[in-house]
Amino acid sequence: MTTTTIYGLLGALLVGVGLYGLIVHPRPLRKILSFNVLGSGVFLLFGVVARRGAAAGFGGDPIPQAFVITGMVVAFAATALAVALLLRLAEVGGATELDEPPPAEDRAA
Amino acid sequence: MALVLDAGMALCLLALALFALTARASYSAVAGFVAYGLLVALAWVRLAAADVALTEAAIGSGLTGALLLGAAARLRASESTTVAWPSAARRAAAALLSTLVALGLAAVVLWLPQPAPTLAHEAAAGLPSTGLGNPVTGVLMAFRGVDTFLEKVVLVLAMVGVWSLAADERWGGRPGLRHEADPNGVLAFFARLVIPLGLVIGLYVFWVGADHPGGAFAGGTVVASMWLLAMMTRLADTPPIERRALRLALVVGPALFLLVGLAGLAFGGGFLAYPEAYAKPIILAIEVAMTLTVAVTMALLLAGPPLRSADGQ
Amino acid sequence: MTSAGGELLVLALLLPVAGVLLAFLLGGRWAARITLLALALGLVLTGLLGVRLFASAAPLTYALGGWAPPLGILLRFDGLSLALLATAMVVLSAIALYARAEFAVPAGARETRASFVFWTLLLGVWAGLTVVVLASDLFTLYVALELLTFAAVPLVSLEGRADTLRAALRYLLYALAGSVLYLVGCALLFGAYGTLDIGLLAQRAQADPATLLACALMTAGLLAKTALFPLHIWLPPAHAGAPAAASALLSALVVKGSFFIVLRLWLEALPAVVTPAAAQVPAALGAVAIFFGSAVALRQARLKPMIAYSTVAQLGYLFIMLPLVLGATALGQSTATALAGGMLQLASHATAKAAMFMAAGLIYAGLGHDRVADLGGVARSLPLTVWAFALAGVALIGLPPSGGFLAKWLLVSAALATGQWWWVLALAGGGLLTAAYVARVLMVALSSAGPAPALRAPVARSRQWVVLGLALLSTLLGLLAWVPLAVVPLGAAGAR
Amino acid sequence: MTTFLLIAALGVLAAVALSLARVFTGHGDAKRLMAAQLLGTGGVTALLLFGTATDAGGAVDVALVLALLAAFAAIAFVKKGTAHELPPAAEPD
Amino acid sequence: MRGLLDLWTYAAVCAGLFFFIAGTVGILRLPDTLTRLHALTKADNLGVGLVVLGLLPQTADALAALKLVAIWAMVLLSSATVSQLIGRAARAEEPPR
Repeated sequence: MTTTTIYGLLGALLVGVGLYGLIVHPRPLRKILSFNVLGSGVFLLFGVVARRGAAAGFGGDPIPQAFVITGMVVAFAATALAVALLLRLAEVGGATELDEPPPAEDRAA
Repeated sequence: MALVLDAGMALCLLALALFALTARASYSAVAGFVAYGLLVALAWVRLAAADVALTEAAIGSGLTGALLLGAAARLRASESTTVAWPSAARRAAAALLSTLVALGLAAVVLWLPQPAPTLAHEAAAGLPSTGLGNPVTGVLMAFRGVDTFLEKVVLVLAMVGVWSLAADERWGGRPGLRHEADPNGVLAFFARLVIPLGLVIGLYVFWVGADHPGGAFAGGTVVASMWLLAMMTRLADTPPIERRALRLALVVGPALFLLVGLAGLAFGGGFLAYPEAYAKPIILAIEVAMTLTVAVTMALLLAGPPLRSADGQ
Repeated sequence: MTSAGGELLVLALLLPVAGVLLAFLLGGRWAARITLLALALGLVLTGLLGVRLFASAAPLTYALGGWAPPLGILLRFDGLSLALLATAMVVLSAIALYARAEFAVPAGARETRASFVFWTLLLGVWAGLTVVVLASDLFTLYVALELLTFAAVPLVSLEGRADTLRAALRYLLYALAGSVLYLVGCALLFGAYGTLDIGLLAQRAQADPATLLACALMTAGLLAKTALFPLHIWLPPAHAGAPAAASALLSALVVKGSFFIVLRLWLEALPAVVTPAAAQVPAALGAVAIFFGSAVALRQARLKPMIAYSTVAQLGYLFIMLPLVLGATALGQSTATALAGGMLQLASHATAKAAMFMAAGLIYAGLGHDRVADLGGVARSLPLTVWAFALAGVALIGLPPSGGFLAKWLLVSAALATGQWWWVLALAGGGLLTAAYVARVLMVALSSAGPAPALRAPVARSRQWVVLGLALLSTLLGLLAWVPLAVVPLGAAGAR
Repeated sequence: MTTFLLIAALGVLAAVALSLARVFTGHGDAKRLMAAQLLGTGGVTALLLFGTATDAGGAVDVALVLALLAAFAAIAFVKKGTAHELPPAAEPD
Repeated sequence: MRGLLDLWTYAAVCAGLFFFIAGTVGILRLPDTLTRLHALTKADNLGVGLVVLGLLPQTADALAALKLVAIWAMVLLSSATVSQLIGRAARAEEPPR
């Protein structure tokens, strides 16, 4: 058992938890939340990969660490866009649940 | 003993993630997620990735937390008490799939090759020619600079996307609702003390990023949160999105990156190749522009689409 | 690492990005002007790239910043890149000409929401696709995927109605899940091989559990973004609810970006890992998509949802290319036929589908609705538009001399040559169903019973000609048979 | 020294986790605010302790940013992203 | 000298830890929000403060020491503000008995 093992297992489990929430939770806000949990699990896996590659006097391989920083910024932008969409939907249409069949057939009437 | 700490933190993180997933009220779930983000930042320190820890502390627990808290509060009223969960069969299928993925990942991570492949030696060899001391900054600004450049373009598109959700007649106006706050109240007092301190910290984080953990992302995000604090306490208002200076601030980071790259192409060194003698000043100049762009973009992504006309009504 | 002419790759990358930044900065009427100017330059640049590629008969490469992989990133331009980039440039240009009137800033206004958003995001889609064709690093390709996602999602909800907002949100969540799954795969591959460069991975990758899991997760993520059955449910409402020009962009090009990354991953990064047998899975899903999508398209009451379901079906054809290429490699045959067939199908569908969505948009603009049952006699009101629709339909069905015909011909030959006759059934059966839903529309539109419907608003002739031109191109694509066969093998899979 | 600091970090985290469990099961804004505040300070303290113990580079900088952003998150809790300040009653002076 | 400084660290960190634990016990055992708030602020102000004081001798240079003090200042400031707000929220939620 080492630090990387523990966080590697944690990352894998968080991916599972996040994926389940993203698929199953009926509320969009909670799906967004699950996406963030899923994302942080993936980032931790990158962190474990980086940590295992510690060499040349660096505490970790800097390339995967840079991947994570890029990914975090993108994940924040994605969260912001999703939240903005959700709030606008709540403002315009009331119901925010996504799983009812889309009424695409009749809207042009 | 360190391992006990790691295991304890991992358990707390898992518990918080499950709480964020299962809590009945969205607002509580988000509160759990803020706590989660804070602990993840600690985990990054344990993984010897201080640059990532700084970014996570600033983005993960700070900005994402504030964003989701705001959303949860606004949706609280419209959130129906009961929601239709998928059928038990679908839930079971999803659970099976998620479990398989998690177990597969866990197994694979445990059996990754030993010794682990790494680019740390290559990065260490390339770092001197960039004049930088922090390898992560070297990767972000030099070795894989194009990723960073394109990711800034992603932020520009995200900004367009958030603004696209405005009502037509509000286009060009100020993002977000006007905050109410007593200029003499305790919050404003707090903000007046903290904002200057925070700005200094943000600039410090950016500045040390050349040689120590830090950099444009974390520094810019800290500055963004201070600007947001000023907005929330009504010491500042969001600028109208039609303002040219604002648009310039939102693109100056990638634009400078592009211009420097083109100059390199024109003068023989090649795209994004910095002449060794000037590498550090050039990279720092790009990083200054980048910090500004990150700060303004992050804050305005959180502020949302324009809801008021340019004169603030 | 940098080849002669590599600078062109940098210019091709920077052009759309500079367009995004400038259009965002200046906004207003400048957004459209910048887009059109950049597209003109881009067409020239694509031509130059093609000429250089033919002249060198080997991929063009450029090591960014002088840093070679694994530390740095290599831009690489081969025959597959040219096929997608050329298609994208033509379709983007046609869409821009079509959309010029619809997304103009009206007199008296300085800037409008729809205009600003549409033009910057069109440039964003272009930027994303350019990175997709140029990048030879899996993480750079991840950034390219995000460029496409962030450009595409707001286009869906451009009109701001509740149903389009819901479609956009669902699309975003699917796309994000897809990106994250792709990213997990990147983490595993980097952990196993210490690089994400496609060329180096091709040398190092072995069929061990980590690589297989990575490949499975990445493929699943990309399939969600490409809307392959059964991960397609986000596509019809999203593509049907957007304005016609945006629908064309989404259906013709955006989904092709993630498909292209599947090709890079399967055929170039991990050829030692994936087998022809594994490729039967996505191809089988593709075959189901062909029948399912076409059958549902046949039952749609409205034109745009019908075209959107047709996209679900047509995307299925693309995946049949995977087992054919891998099968040819396994048998030691040339992969050129299958590759050319697949890429031609991609180009053919892109042009035909863009033309069809834009034709539907003109019909909607003229009649104020797009209910198939009420289209009676519209051919007399909008003859050019209905012609364009019919020609695009010919290409989708795969009748000669269309690109669709040649594409299916090549795919059928490849299927027979590799002994995978069962894919011929899917290819042929899909054509029949496509013919059914195209004919259903045309029969109503061409009917001579009753008076020709009055137009609610005049439809500009220039816009109709643009659509007709694009439809004509897709119909005549089959006459250019030598182009895909010559272009695609240049530096493509196997030639590394 | 190292072990001692690590135990101390563990102690702080355990204490915070215990009170978090209590706070999260309750209702009301006051409790959530307490949770946010407690976690912020506890997290920062634990980070300082184990950062010093393991000599992790940059740990103090992370703690600095965390302390700043924890304050920011606490204000976000109060404002809840809405335009209104909590409680709705006017500020006492 | 070193030994004395280490002794100071042990003592101060232990004291800080004591206040954290006391704060937790307070939050777990005390009856209402305002009294729990009392316990919480002890953890904030004294707990963090003592740990910071204890760690000061272990820092490498003056800048690091300055940062430690800045952290404490920040925690004090936000704790003072937030406990004000908590108090007000509590008053709105549970009227004084």
